[in-house]
Amino acid sequence: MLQLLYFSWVRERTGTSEEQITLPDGIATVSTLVGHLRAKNDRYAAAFEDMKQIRIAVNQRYVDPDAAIKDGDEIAFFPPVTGG
Amino acid sequence: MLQLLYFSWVRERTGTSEEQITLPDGIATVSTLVGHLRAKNDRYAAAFEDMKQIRIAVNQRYVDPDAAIKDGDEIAFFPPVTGG
Amino acid sequence: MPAVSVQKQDFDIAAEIANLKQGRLDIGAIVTFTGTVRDMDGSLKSMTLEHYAGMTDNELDAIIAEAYGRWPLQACRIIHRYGRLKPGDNIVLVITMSAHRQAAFQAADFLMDFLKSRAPFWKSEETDAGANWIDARESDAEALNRWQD
Amino acid sequence: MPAVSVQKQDFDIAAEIANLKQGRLDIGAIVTFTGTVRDMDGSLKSMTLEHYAGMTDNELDAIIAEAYGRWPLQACRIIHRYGRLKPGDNIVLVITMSAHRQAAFQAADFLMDFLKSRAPFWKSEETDAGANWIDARESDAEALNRWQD
Repeated sequence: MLQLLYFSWVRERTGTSEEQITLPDGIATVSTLVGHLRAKNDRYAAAFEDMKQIRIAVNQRYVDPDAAIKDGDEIAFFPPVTGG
Repeated sequence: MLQLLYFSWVRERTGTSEEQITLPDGIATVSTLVGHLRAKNDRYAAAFEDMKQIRIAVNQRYVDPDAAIKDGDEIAFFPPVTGG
Repeated sequence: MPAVSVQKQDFDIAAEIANLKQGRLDIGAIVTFTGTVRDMDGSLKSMTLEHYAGMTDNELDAIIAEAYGRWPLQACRIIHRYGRLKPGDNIVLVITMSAHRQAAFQAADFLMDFLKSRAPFWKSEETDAGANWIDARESDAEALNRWQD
Repeated sequence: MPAVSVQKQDFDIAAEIANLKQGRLDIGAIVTFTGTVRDMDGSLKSMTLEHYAGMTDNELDAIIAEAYGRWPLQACRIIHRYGRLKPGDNIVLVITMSAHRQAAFQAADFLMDFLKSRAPFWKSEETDAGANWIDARESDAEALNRWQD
């Protein structure tokens, strides 16, 4: 299983804050996972339309889109942060 | 009259914090006033021994040793400041 | 006391300073930064901060560890609020303590720059026209360049 | 409230911030610097600050005016104590408030640098071995070079 988390407008676009999915066959990086999510429906397609606007964390650490993922990972997608 | 003020170790060396003196004849700058004070006694000579260690304010503004002075001025001598 | 707190409630700067400084005589310089909710034109009703609870503490701890590696610091503290805030409310507090002022100033400045670009918080502004997510500022990303070796 | 206070008594950071910020929603960043009496080796009994009463306020006012000319500031405050202080006691407080953090950080840093080299205060340290005037630090004079245009 993968634990997927969405924050801020990524959460609003996907319509969910958190979900568990089975690691799809042939998916080994964040990029290919994003391709899989985009194909889910229009909401996900809109959320992941421009990956330059998306930051990614795997197991609570920032990663690049080409980072490897594996079963059990927590993968979070969110816009550039605006705290402070 | 001149109002003379001494602070920190300048005050300790001269042995006075404040004094009034008549503007001596022929004295028109801080430098020449310092020469006059040095000649007063050993304490003043010691206080003004090294003018690189002395800061000067005339009427509460920093000045260079060659600054002009006139009757009625308040002239302060002190070491480099160490507040904050 | 932990170096990092992520909390809904407000903070008390004086109490935080007193806690960090208590019983210590090796501190000569204390710098605090407080970020507050601005409302320049009177249109802001509230600001809501969302955060990634699992990641925020770790990111802030890592930023503090980086600061300790760069400057001789006696103490560091970061408090960041989340939830719904009103105009004028406190958002974030950073405190740095050192023997000398340059280390305290630079470390506080550094902590804020890294917090702004790495800590997973997102602000939404609510006005009469609705709610809007605040865009990240290019200048915040650029501010990081100041700290490259 | 005056921007500058030179006083014997201690100050209350939280109260000073509250006074400056009261009723204002145009402030997004608040920086404070507090300087305190250090005692690194346990030998310090007390520290006494002498100052040139007629000149101190004017110098500090001038430093603040210079800061307002350089950065967009909403508020500035300097409190400097004089008289006899104990290890751990507060010496000086600088507060700057601005819409943005860089202005608040830089202005507070600048105010401290100029205060350190221009405000007429002198520190004497009292130990069992007697009293000693503290020498001015070369690094404080050099710090001013950072602010030249």
